[in-house]
This record gives sequence, structure tokens and C-alpha cells, in this order.
Amino acid sequence: MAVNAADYTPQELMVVAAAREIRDGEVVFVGMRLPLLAFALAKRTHAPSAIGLFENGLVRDQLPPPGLYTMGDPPNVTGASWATGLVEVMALLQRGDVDLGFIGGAEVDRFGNINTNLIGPPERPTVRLPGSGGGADIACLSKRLVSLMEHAPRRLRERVDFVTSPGYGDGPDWRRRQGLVRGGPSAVITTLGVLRFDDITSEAYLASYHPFTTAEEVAAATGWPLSIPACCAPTPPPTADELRLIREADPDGFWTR
Amino acid sequence: MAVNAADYTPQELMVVAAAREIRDGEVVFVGMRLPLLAFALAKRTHAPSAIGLFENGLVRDQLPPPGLYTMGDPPNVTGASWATGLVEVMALLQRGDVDLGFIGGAEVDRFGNINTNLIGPPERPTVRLPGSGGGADIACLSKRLVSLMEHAPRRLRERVDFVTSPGYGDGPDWRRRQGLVRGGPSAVITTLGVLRFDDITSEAYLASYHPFTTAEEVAAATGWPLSIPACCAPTPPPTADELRLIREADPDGFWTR
Amino acid sequence: MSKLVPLPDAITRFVPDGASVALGTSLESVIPFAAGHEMVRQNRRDLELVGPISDILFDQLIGAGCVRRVVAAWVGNVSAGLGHNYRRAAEQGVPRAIDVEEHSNLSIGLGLLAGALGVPYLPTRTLLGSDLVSRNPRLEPLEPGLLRVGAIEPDVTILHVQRADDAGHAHAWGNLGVTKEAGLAAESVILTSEEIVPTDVILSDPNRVPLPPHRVRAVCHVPGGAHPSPVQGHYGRDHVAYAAYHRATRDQAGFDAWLREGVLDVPDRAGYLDKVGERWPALRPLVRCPAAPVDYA
Amino acid sequence: MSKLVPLPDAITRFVPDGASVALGTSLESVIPFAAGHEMVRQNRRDLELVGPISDILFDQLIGAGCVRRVVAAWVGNVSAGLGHNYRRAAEQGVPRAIDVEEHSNLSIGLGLLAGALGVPYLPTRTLLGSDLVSRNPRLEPLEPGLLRVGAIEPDVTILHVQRADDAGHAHAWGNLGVTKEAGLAAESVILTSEEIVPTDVILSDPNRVPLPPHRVRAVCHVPGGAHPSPVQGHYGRDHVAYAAYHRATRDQAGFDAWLREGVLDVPDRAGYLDKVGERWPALRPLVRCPAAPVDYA
Repeated sequence: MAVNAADYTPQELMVVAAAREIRDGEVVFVGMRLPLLAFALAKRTHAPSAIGLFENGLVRDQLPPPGLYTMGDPPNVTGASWATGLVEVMALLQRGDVDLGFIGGAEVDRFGNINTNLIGPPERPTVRLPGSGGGADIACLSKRLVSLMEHAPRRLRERVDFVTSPGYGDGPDWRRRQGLVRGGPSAVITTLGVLRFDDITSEAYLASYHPFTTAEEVAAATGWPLSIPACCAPTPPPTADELRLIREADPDGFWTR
Repeated sequence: MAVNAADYTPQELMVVAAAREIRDGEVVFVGMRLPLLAFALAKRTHAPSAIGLFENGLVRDQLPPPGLYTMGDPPNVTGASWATGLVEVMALLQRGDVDLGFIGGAEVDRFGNINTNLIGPPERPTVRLPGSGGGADIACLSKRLVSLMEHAPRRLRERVDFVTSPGYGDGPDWRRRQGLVRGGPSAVITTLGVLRFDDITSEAYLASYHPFTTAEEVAAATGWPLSIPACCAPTPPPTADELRLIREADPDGFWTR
Repeated sequence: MSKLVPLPDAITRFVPDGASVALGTSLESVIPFAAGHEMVRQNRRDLELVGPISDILFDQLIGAGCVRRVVAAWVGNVSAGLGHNYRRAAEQGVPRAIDVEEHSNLSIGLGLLAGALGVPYLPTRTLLGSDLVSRNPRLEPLEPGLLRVGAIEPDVTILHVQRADDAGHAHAWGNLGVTKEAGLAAESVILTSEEIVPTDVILSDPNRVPLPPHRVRAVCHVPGGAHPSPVQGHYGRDHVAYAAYHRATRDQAGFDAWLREGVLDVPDRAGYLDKVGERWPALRPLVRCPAAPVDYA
Repeated sequence: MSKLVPLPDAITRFVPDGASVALGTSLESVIPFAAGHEMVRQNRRDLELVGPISDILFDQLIGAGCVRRVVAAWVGNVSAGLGHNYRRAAEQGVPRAIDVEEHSNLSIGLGLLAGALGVPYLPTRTLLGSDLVSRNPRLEPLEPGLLRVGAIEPDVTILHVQRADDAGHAHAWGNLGVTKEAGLAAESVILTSEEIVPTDVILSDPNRVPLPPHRVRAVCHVPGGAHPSPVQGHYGRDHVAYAAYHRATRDQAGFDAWLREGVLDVPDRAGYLDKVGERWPALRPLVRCPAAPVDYA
């Protein structure tokens, strides 16, 4: 049973949308924050056999415990399937074992390139961001990439100041020319909608807008003229069950409130 | 107290000579058979802090237990300092942590090159030997190399049929030209004597002959005109204490009888 | 979905004729002899065997005519030195000629590590000046002072472990050799295990797990599956068996008789251990050496 | 010869001004905060910090003016995102300008692995097309589809572990990040440990040992030495401390006050934990999660 837009936060809807990107049995590079909640939700609903990879050196096929703040919290190790090193886990990524990777970012552009390093001119940045972490690796090496981000014009830009995590570069064939052997963005899930990428042009389009907004509002909050195809529709809202499961996983609402 | 030549075997004397190559506190790539006994003897006498590396993935700073047949016998793992993988242990070798490495061989030549791969023409060998194992790595990458071998003309040859484990190649400067960053043979301990290498010519000379033979007999059993310097003397025999310790470590005489 | 299957089924499914198979990844211990013997019974042909030091398992498979090619650093009998079947095959082409890709232990370890990392090669400082380089196409000069070792990617890696569950989670302890690299580099992994235990036992200690469970395709319950090689905490090495094998296999007829009695006429591992007789229970450790407790809370 | 020394002595001896120091090798857990704070108290200068994700320890050392250069994939506060001191230093040169060598987690892991393996570089398929490549001299195109990551060799790696003996044997469990690579790549290793135990405890489980003991130069007994980051089996993460740090350090004056109270005016780790107050005992786990027994006989 779907619920009203007033009954959930944008972050909760993002978790639901992210969970739906995970197919049962897939190997998922999880990362932290909303993707971790999405992974837990997917495992408790349609993808019980999904496997989660964490760059600190963990693989989990059991449900992550509730209330995690970081992937290194002891309860995430307890009951893991493999506790090892970063290179061993990222070797799985480089080998091509990872079906889906999640990352966040400060900026994304119309070809899905993501910046998490700096804002402003690279030689004299106005804002120094924390950096790639594992994001650039996940963007280069997983088969499908989903990013999550706040939707605002300064975040969805025509061109990012710095490509930390490559999307489709400047368009079709760019990844192949760089030597990337697979992958590319599959979706960008924002606080306002879900963007996907055109098979021919590699450019982002609005696949759905969240129920509490409109396609026009989403376009207005985007830093380039966002393509809105005829099939663009509201994002399916969370079910009551999904919301309950998210709130069990994030009991303090640390990431979703 | 030294003992009479009749009271020990050539293999026991080889163990004693090999043990004397180990200095206290050194990191030693041990391998199997006589070197393992030499390592145990050195630790119980003059080199209690020596550290032993085994290519199956073990590091030991405790005394090896008696009666080992292989480095993978469970008692060699029990009480090890580090149980890990082959690459991790050999990484220590490649990095330059290893002071002394021991290897065996089927043939050695006057520049200390060792063959453990094949006898006869490489394209149509008459004898197929087991191969390098870790020998070639130890010969390339440890700071000093000591090999142990039966002394016979067919084993100490002018030129080996196949260089598995590089010594000094064809003479001075050869190792540097190959790109080897360190190392080279320090001694060849045989059933008849101890060969060392001239600092200038890199050629083997007879440093000592075992008490039960003579320098002339050793030269006659060598496949090239062996250089015998004036300082060549009998190999110091085992002490009664050393013999007792060897026999405690190899109670069945599997390797030393 | 359980991955627990009888060993014959796992070999049938994941080790076809012509497969590249990594075996003996811990060097002298936990060698998956039971799995190798099952390959002989199924008359597998044209295998490529990959491993640093197989002790006598490679020699047996070579003598049984299962092998087309060996990628190894050492092939023989650790107790006795030479392996008679390896010599017959390499010197005389009996029972068939084999191709040998000769490595050192480090080069084979790095080749498997390259496969595990998903890169075409790794650089190394070893083997410079060794004649191994000119005879092994996987080793090539890279720049002064460095060789490249090409990636080695077996079709299947077979590991013998102390305990596993039916989902592919496992615990292995002791010297690990190239176990992790070979397990990660291979397309599939088969585990043979001394014990099958509940999943909770394995998940209680995730640092003891050698490989990500999703890469394991089959788990087989094979107590004694590594005999005559040792398994830490379970049994010691059967030195007598190695010496007896060396004596019995000096000629092809001797090997054929050994193979018939020890492998072909034996239905399964339990039958094999019956033939080992009184030596088998005598290999059990007499003392316990428990690891210090660890808490994952 | 015991390697057990007080933490101040280990820092004085093995972390000189200008040293390259790897810290935070397990990412968000077992971060050696106590060792970092001791560097601040000893007014260490011109350090190069190496680590994938240091959480707030790098931010603190940068704010205290100890740092000349950072080699990292991420610098910030895992709970809150940005690190204020890192921003001030990188954007405004306050309290001093720092040089940043920016990596991804995999590139820093491979750089340390190259150092551990004793080779000048390793090839990788990551970061192709990323702007990180043009700004980081340690990353260079190698051939189509491959980059080279140059070796990273810290002068010293500081690890916090659950237990160690006085000879440098140690046990570590949980997620290990780049702990092994950084420990093997460094010239020296300093261990800070929750517990000092007899050698027999460590030797009872050699697979639990992260590093060969001969590479460990100093062992320091520092219970609580990783707070506010967690230590598996000992204490959880103090989320409140991370949030409080983020709020308190928005401007330089706020950071200076935080540093004075939390580091400079604190004599040692026991004094620090006193200041953490009631939150400290509350971080202890309420249940036990024992690893299944293992026998090494």
C-alpha cells in the first residue's frame, strides 16, 4: 500500500528508489549512508540474496544491523561473510564481479560525471571537498552505477568543475576511448526525481519526478536544459511496509530525516 | 669439543657449516631439508634471534619443532609468528628484508649458477628435474645465498645446462647488467667442502675441505679446475653439542643419515 | 540455495575436459587429493594443472593421462624429490607428452595475483637472469630491472578447507600459499571440506574466511580429502604414503597398479581411507592447540 | 629484547619532523588517535600523512599545523562530511598551506601494495578518464586501458590493534583496509594496542597476525587509543564525539580551543578518557560475540 507524500521524507523515497535498483542475487558495492539503507531494504524485500561489498574490507550476505553510522561500526563486521582488506574487496570490483555500485557526490553533470574533489578552478578551489574515497573506483569499474544527491542547480550542472568519478564523459564512446572496460551511470537519484541516461546520446533525462514535485520544478532545479520524455511519470512512492523497514534500519532518522 | 670424522655424517657437517652462515638476528629464507636443520641449530647456539621464512606462507621466530619432513607439517605452523600467503612472505624477499637464503640444486657452476630444471639440451632434456620452487626467487632477491649440494663432477660443472637460480652469471658485473638489485652466492656447502666466491673474479674457490677428505680429492670431484687458495683449511668439525642438537631435531636421521 | 553436492557431481559440472585447474595452492598441505582422484575416476582429459608445488597430486594426474599442460614452479615428490610420472611424461611422452610452463613460486603467485586483481600483468624483480624467462611466454622483460608476469586465470580452483557451510562460507587456517590469489583469479571455486558446519559458525569469525562466498560454486563434504597431505587441526602428513608412492611408481606398470588399487578401484574417500588402514587414525593429533579466544562484539 | 615503550618515546624516536606517516589504515575503525595526539603534543612539523580515509585524525593534525602534505583518497569527517581544518588549510592556507596528493581508495591501496611488494609500481584499470590522473604525479598512463600507480613507501605506519606482546607479535581482527599493505610498505611500524598479552597468546593463532613481527619497531600499551573510532570486541564508535568535533571546529578559534582542551592539556590517554566521561564506559559492547574455536594441532 502506497502512502501519502506527507508521510515520508525525500531521503526515504531516495532509499526506496535506490533499493529498487538492486536485483536479487546481485553483488552490490554499497558504501555508506542512504545506499546502506537501500541495501538493507532490498534484502528485506525483493532481493534477499543480494551481496554487499564495503571498501573497508567487508563482504556481507546477511542483513546489515540497524543503526549503522559507518561501514566500520563493529556491528557491520559481526556476521560479515568476509573480513579482509580494501585491495581484496576492490579486486572484485576491478575483476568485474560487481553488478551495481552506489556513490554520492557534490556535483553531477548531464553525462553523469561526478565531482567530489573541489569547486571552482582546480588550481585555486573555492571549496575543497573530501575527495573520491572509493567513488571513482566504483564509477570506473562496476557494471552499473547509481548516484544519490541533493537536487539543486549548483549540484546538477552542465559541466562539473572536476571529474572525480567518470560517467559518460562528453558522450557516446567516451568511456571506451578512455580504456574503461565496462559500466557507466544507470541512474541519478535525487531529492526531486530519478534521472536515467539515453542509450544513444548518453545524456541524462528525467525518468521520474517525486510525488511531492512536478517535472517542471525538477527541470527548474537543474543546471542544464533537462530532457523530459513523454514517459516521465511520478516516482512510485514507498509502501507502508518499505517505510517501516527503513525506519527500523535508521531508528534515529540519522540519515533519512 | 670437536669430534672425530668417523662420528658424524657429511650431511651433519653440512648442517653445522650452514648454521654458521646464519648471524644472530638475521632474517633467513629457510626452505626445507638440511637448511631447516641448520636454522634450528643456529637458533639453539649462536643465533637465537634469527627469523625463519618459509615460502608456503610462514614466518617463525620460535625454534622449529623436531622431526619436520616438510615446511607444511602442522607442527611448523603451530607457534609460527605469522601464517599467511606465499606472495606476502616473498614480498619480504623482493623488498630486501632477507639477509640470507638457502637453496638446494642438482648442478652448480663455477660462478655459482644453479640448475634445478633439466639436464641435457633444454629442447630435449635427458632428465626432467622438479623445477625452481622458490629457489630462483631466493637466488635473485636475498642479500646472501648459500646452496647445499652433493659434491660430484656431474654436479659441480664448468657450466650448468640451464640457469634456474642465477649466481654471478658469467662473472663480475653480470648481476647488475641483468637488473638484479642485490645478492649473489656467498657459499656452496657440499658433501666434501665449502666453496666461496672471489670478490674480484666472482669465481668459486675452495674455502675449506671437510676433515674426512683433502683439497686434492675435492678438486678431483669438481667439474672445473677448482681454485685452491693458500688459506684453504679443513672445515671446522661439529662439536659434540652441535651433533646432539642436530640429532634431536632429526631424530630418525631422515635428512642427515 | 545450497551449494552442497557430492564430490563426483562437482567434478562433473565444474571440471570439464580441457579445463585449467588450480590445485595444491597451500604447497605441501591441504592438497585436494580426493578431488584429483575423482578426476581420474571420471577419466578427465586434456587438463591444464596450475599450482606452485603440487607434491605428488600433479604426478598422479599426469601418470593417469589426464594432463595436457602444467603451469607450475615444481613438480615432484616433496619427500623423495623426483616424480616418476612427471619425468616419464616430460622426457619420453609417456603416457602422453605434456607441455610445461615453468615458473618460480613467486612468478606463479604473482600471475595468480594479477588474475585476482583483474589486471593483465604484474611487474616483478625476480627471475632476472634466469633461463626460465626465455622459455616461459608469460614472463617478458618490461623495463630494466623489471619483468612482467602475465595474469593466470584458472577455470576452476579446488581448495580443501577445515570447515564450510552449505552456502560456500568457509574457514581455512595454517599456511595459505597462493590460496587466496588462486581462489580470486578463477572463474569457479570448488571447496572440499573436512566438516560441514552451520553458517553461524563461519560467520562468527569472518577474518578466517579465505574467499568471498559468492565465488564458491560447489561445497563437498570430504573428510580426509587431503590425505596424505596434512590438514592443520585434523591430521598430520602421512610420510609413509609418500615414500611408498615413490617406490611403487618407478615404472609405468608399477604406477598403473598403484592407481588401480588406490584410485580406480576405490568408490569414494571413505573407501580410500579404509585402505590406508591403521595409519589413518594414527595421523590424528594427540594434543589440542586451541587458538586464543577472540570477541567480535 | 622488549619493544614495549611508552607512546611518547615511540613517537619521539620513529616519527621525526618531516616523516611520512601512514595512519587510519582500516578506514573508519581502529584509527590511532592517541598516537596522532601525541604528535601534536610533541609539536611535530612538516609531516606527510598517508591514508585512504582518516576520518577526523588527519583534520586534527592539519589544524594543529603538523602537516606539510597529505596523500589520501578522502579527508573529512565521516559523520558530518567536510573537515573544517582541511578546508581552511587547502582553501586559505590556514594555519599553513598543504600539498594534497589526491587518490581513490584503490589507487592508494595499490600504491601501498607496490611498496609492500618492493616494485616501483602496479598497473590498474581504475581512474581512467578521471581528472585525478592529471593532478597526481604518482598516476601515469601505462598503455591503453591501464594506469600505473607508483609505489607509496611511508617512513612509518602506525597501527592500533586489539592485542600485542612486547616483541611485536600482534592480533588484529575486523575490517583491515590497507593495514597489511601499509605495514609492509613502511620502513618502521609502531603498534598501539588495547592489551599487552603473553607471547603464547599471539602465537596460538598465527593467521590472526597482520604483519611479520620483525617489521614492528615499537609496541605501546594504549587502552582506548582509537577513541572515538571503534575497536572490534572492545568499544563502539563514539558518534557524539564526531558530531561535537564538527560543531566545535567551524572556525580556527573553535578548533584551537578544542585542541587545547582535548589534546594539549591532556597528559596521556587515561586523562583523555577521563574527559570523555560517561560516554566512554557506555561504548563497551553489551554482548559477547565469540569466534568459533579453532585448533592448530
